[in-house]
Amino acid sequence: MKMWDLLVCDVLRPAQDYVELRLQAPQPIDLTPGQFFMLRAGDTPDTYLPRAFSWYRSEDPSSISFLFRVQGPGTAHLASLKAGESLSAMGPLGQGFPLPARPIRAALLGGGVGVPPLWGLARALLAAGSEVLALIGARSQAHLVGVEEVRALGAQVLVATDDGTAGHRGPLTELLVGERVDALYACGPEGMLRRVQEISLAGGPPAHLALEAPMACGYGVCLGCVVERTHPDPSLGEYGRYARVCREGPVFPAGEVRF
Amino acid sequence: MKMWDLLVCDVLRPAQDYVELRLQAPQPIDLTPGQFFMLRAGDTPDTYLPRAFSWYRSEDPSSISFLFRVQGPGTAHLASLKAGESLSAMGPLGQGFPLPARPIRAALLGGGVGVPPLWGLARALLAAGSEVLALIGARSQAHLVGVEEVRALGAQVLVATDDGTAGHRGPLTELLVGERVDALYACGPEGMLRRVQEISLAGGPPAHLALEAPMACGYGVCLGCVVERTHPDPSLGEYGRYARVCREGPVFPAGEVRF
Amino acid sequence: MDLSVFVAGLPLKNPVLTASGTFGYGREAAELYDLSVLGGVMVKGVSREPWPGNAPVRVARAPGGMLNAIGLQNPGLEHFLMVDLPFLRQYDTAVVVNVVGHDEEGFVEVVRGVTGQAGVAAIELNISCPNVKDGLLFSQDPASARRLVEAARRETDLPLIVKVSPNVTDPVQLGHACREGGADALSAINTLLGMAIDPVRRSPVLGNRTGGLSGPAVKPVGLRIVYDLAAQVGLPVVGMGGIETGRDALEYILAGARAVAVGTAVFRDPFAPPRIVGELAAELGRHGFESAAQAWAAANPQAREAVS
Amino acid sequence: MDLSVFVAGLPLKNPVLTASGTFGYGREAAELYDLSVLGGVMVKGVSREPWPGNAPVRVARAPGGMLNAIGLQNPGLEHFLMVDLPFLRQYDTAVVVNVVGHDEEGFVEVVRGVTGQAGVAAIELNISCPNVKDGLLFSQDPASARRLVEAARRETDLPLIVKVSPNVTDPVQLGHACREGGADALSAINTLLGMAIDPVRRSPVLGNRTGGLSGPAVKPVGLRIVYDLAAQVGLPVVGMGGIETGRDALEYILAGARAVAVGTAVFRDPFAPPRIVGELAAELGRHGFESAAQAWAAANPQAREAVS
Ligand SMILES: Cc1cc2nc3c(=O)[nH]c(=O)nc-3n(C[C@H](O)[C@H](O)[C@H](O)COP(=O)(O)OP(=O)(O)OC[C@H]3O[C@@H](n4cnc5c(N)ncnc54)[C@H](O)[C@@H]3O)c2cc1C
Ligand SMILES: Cc1cc2nc3c(=O)[nH]c(=O)nc-3n(C[C@H](O)[C@H](O)[C@H](O)COP(=O)(O)OP(=O)(O)OC[C@H]3O[C@@H](n4cnc5c(N)ncnc54)[C@H](O)[C@@H]3O)c2cc1C
Ligand SMILES: Cc1cc2nc3c(=O)[nH]c(=O)nc-3n(C[C@H](O)[C@H](O)[C@H](O)COP(=O)(O)O)c2cc1C
Ligand SMILES: Cc1cc2nc3c(=O)[nH]c(=O)nc-3n(C[C@H](O)[C@H](O)[C@H](O)COP(=O)(O)O)c2cc1C
Ligand code: FES
Ligand code: FES
Repeated sequence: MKMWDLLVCDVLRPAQDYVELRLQAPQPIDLTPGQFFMLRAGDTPDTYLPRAFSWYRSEDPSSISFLFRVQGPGTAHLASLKAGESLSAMGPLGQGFPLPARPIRAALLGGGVGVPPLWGLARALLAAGSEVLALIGARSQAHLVGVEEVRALGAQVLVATDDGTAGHRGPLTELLVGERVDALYACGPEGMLRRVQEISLAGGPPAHLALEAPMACGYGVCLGCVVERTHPDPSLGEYGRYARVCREGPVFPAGEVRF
Repeated sequence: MKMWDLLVCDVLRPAQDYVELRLQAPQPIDLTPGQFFMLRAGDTPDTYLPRAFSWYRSEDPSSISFLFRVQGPGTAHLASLKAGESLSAMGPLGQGFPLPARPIRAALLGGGVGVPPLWGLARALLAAGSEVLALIGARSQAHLVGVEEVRALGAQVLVATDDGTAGHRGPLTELLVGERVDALYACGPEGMLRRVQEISLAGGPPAHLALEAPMACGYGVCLGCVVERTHPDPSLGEYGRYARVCREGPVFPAGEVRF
Repeated sequence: MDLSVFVAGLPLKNPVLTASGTFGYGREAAELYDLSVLGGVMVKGVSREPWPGNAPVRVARAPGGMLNAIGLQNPGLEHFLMVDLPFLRQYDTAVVVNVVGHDEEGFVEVVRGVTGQAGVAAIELNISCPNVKDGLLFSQDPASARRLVEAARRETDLPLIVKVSPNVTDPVQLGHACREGGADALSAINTLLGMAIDPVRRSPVLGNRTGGLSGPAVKPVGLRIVYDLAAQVGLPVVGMGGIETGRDALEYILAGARAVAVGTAVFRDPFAPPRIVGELAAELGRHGFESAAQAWAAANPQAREAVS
Repeated sequence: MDLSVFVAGLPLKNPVLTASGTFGYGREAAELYDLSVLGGVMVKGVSREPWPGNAPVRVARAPGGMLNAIGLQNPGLEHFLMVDLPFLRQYDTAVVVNVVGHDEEGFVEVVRGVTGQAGVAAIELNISCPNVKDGLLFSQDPASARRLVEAARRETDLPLIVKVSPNVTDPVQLGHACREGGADALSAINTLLGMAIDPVRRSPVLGNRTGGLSGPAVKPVGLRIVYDLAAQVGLPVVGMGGIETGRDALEYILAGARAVAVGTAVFRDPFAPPRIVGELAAELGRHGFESAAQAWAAANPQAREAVS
């Protein structure tokens, strides 16, 4: 974890309401898939707290990008940045996805704003010889992000949309039916994560979930971002009930958290 | 009084710490010298309230400029504006300088950030056939503003600085010694206004003072900007003790206010 | 979108009023737009005799808002009835007279004086001004608040709104006292007691040393107090504190406010009240409501039941 | 610039501390800079047993700040003494232990437990947390605050700082009670009780419904309370609430604070505390002071005399 002054190189609009900020760092950043950054997202009263974003793409060690949906004042500010401006960022933060000890066949599920961490994860798995099935979901075709980018890494990509305008119509997890995979990795809306958790705990493959939570600091000092643990460390007593998403997470084994 | 969306045409830096914003209005603005505008000076927590500025120059009816010293977050924001950006302004506000019924010889005194209203006043007086002696003061030569601009209108301009780096060394009012004038008009720091008031009330020429006061609204609704009246309207009772600088002022006859 | 609401029997064409002391008696804003677009106007506090207000400096900047120590400068009851009320009567908007006094008698005489006057829609008793010496007297002791409200109640059939203070340990207890005294509604919040320091002068900025904090900075405090009053006291509430947008207004309605008032925002944007009327209609639609009244009713019924 | 100050006999190398609950036990910030640059660290509240804290959602955005309802999650006294205190002992900075409890016995046992432990410089009794059910119990009644402070006083010779609540009608009265109970110093302010509403869910954002407001938005309230406490109670005060810059710190010192604490600002800028140490030195110089202690002494002596 470190403070960075990142330089905006490019602002892309890959899908409806989505923006990808491509940035340059003064030095290489050591990134694990699933980690995130706190970005300074404006100077107005509404953007006092920084905002959390997973890193998306990084073609070389000192370039990094973030992909986000414009939702409110913070993302609107980030979307208004122009090439040549600078952005204050803190990170990388948290525990990313653990990689398997040997090559496997892995299914990666990303829905909506949960797609970004999949790019880095797919790249790492593929580099280590694993096979990657990436399932990408969105409300409709116009909101789909990351499909070409993840496919270009060499992953097999399937798509689902709520309205059927692209790929399967219905929940992303239905694309798992009939697939044989050794591990699940998921990031996205709560409902989708809960479904992946159920599948995994009901005798399915082991799963890792990248959670979101409202955050204030992003680096572990405020205790604002907690999620309930299913197997708290008994030596910690009641203190162990909650884990910090920003520090012990955002990635947790599916069996470790209740949300 | 009206809300305006002004277009920034030019940002000049006429002296140390001073900025002149030259703007274009969508329609002609009816301006009286001594009137002011409330400018939206940023979106940060520190710039919630708009800031008050006298209008400075207006070469044609739909152009207007403001001249200000960079003091804090509001003026820093205004100084950061770039040609092509827009600025929200409310005005013109308040009572400007009353013009004499027939040509006179007038002395105009402007110190520091009090210089802006002199340009419009000098132009109006000269246009009506009056003679104008403009006395302009500043901390030092590097901080002098408006000298050439007011001289170019046809006024006689004398200068005083605190450190003697230009013109007379000492208070601006000392330049009045030996001058025969029919009226005084002053805008500037409290000490200077107080001295002009003394000179006028001690048998000197009638004077008008353009005051400043901390303001919230600028258009008369908050009652934040008041100054004590010397001759309150007795029919108003205690309510008459204070006048609003933004509405009954900012220009007052020297004998009417106690500050 | 049906924006009409009732506050203690008082019909409002929409739930957006202007807050007392930030709108004078309407004359200045009327130069900008037709006041008839407003749900109502809560006028600057009116006292029996004219009051001069505090010595300057009266306003100061604060992060996300401002401080004021105006001290209730106002021309007094007679001037209000002769000059200000006739002006406001020209408009189709509910005029709420904010009443202030140094003591019970001072309050009561203004209540009596405005009752029965054409064009007065309701009374707001301001027992929560932090900027005059005795401004918080009645707020700090529920029993004396109750006595004051009872005295005012005896003089008027107009809807009686009491503006409670946020500068107390327990605003709900104060609200209960006002209800028991006969209040028809509550309004909240008045400003929070605060201070600004001038490092050059090495002393407080305001002439009065302390002042009242208002603007977006206080919105969370306003929402909390409105929520508690609405859920626990059983009187309609006019909510205010930091409302700048239609979304803020909706948040107050969802916290339990029947109507809202816009204060400090008019200093930044003189057109804020009519703008917020339009924005509120859009926000209500976006969140699936068919009317302002429906939003109020839908807000968090469990929470309301839990405490009622 | 001489930045050293004393708070109730406790020497600090500079007047900038970190506020309780916004800095954990220092471990995370220590990854970024050497904690020895700080005047002190006020640690997250420590209770006798481990506490789980409140159910999420625990934080929400607010204009110019934030709301929190953490509910004092902490690992308890034993863990603090075994794990956290030894970590902090590595640094040359004053460790102030913030103490919480559900009742007098709970407070007292932690006070007893930390007294005499190497590396504990002072104790801060947190009787002002708005986010646990009994958090404001002692603040709302000066007599019980006094009894609690007396009980703590009997157990310790360490400088005893009491953190008073801003959510009361009269913080000065509370301050007097703490002084009478034997407090050596006061700290203020804790967070202001507030709420955020989610229009989509039509209900409060926070799991606890209400939360504590902090950040620049509350600075004027903090300055006012620190000014009143410093002028009227006669104890040194550690000031906090919305401090983001050296100028803010100077304003608190000129309001009467001997030292200051930085809270919410570290969420926006993790380097805020060391940055503020540097900025404060520059601001003191710019305003003609030769030391931090001199600024405190010069602040507004008339006002102080007037009330003392
Ligand atoms: C670890 C992590 C990684 C994330 N990665 C991405 C990403 O790669 N791409 C992306 O588009 N988004 C990502 N998000 C979500 C992103 O942080 C939010 O979209 C952003 O904070 C919205 O800010 P805003 O000002 O635009 O909207 P706001 O209007 O402030 O909030 C929009 C929504 O965000 C949620 N929210 C409210 N308060 C908080 C809070 N304190 N913290 C977090 N959320 C809150 C609410 O549901 C709210 O409706 C991530 C969040 C986390 C915690
Ligand atoms: C009628 C009028 C006309 C003016 N015309 C000019 C002009 O033509 N050129 C020019 O340079 N300046 C002018 N000023 C002053 C100008 O408004 C201030 O310089 C400006 O508000 C400073 O804002 P800031 O955010 O940069 O600084 P801040 O840091 O906010 O304030 C700097 C100083 O301004 C003063 N101040 C504090 N609060 C207020 C307040 N509420 N209202 C006003 N002043 C306050 C204080 O002395 C403070 O130290 C005028 C003021 C008035 C009232
Ligand atoms: C300059 C100013 C003057 C005020 N005067 C009064 C008043 O006379 N009577 C009153 O009840 N409230 C008065 N208030 C309080 C407001 O009506 C309102 O309760 C408070 O400002 C919170 O709302 P806001 O944040 O929208 O301004 C005043 C507020 C301000 C800023
Ligand atoms: C997330 C968070 C947690 C806090 N936890 C504590 C605590 O455990 N004990 C305490 O005395 N104060 C606690 N506080 C209050 C702060 O110490 C401080 O008094 C308050 O936030 C005002 O300062 P600020 O505006 O600089 O944050 C907490 C504040 C925040 C924002
Ligand atoms: S966001 Fe502060 S601890 Fe996780
Ligand atoms: S600034 Fe509001 S009345 Fe003058």
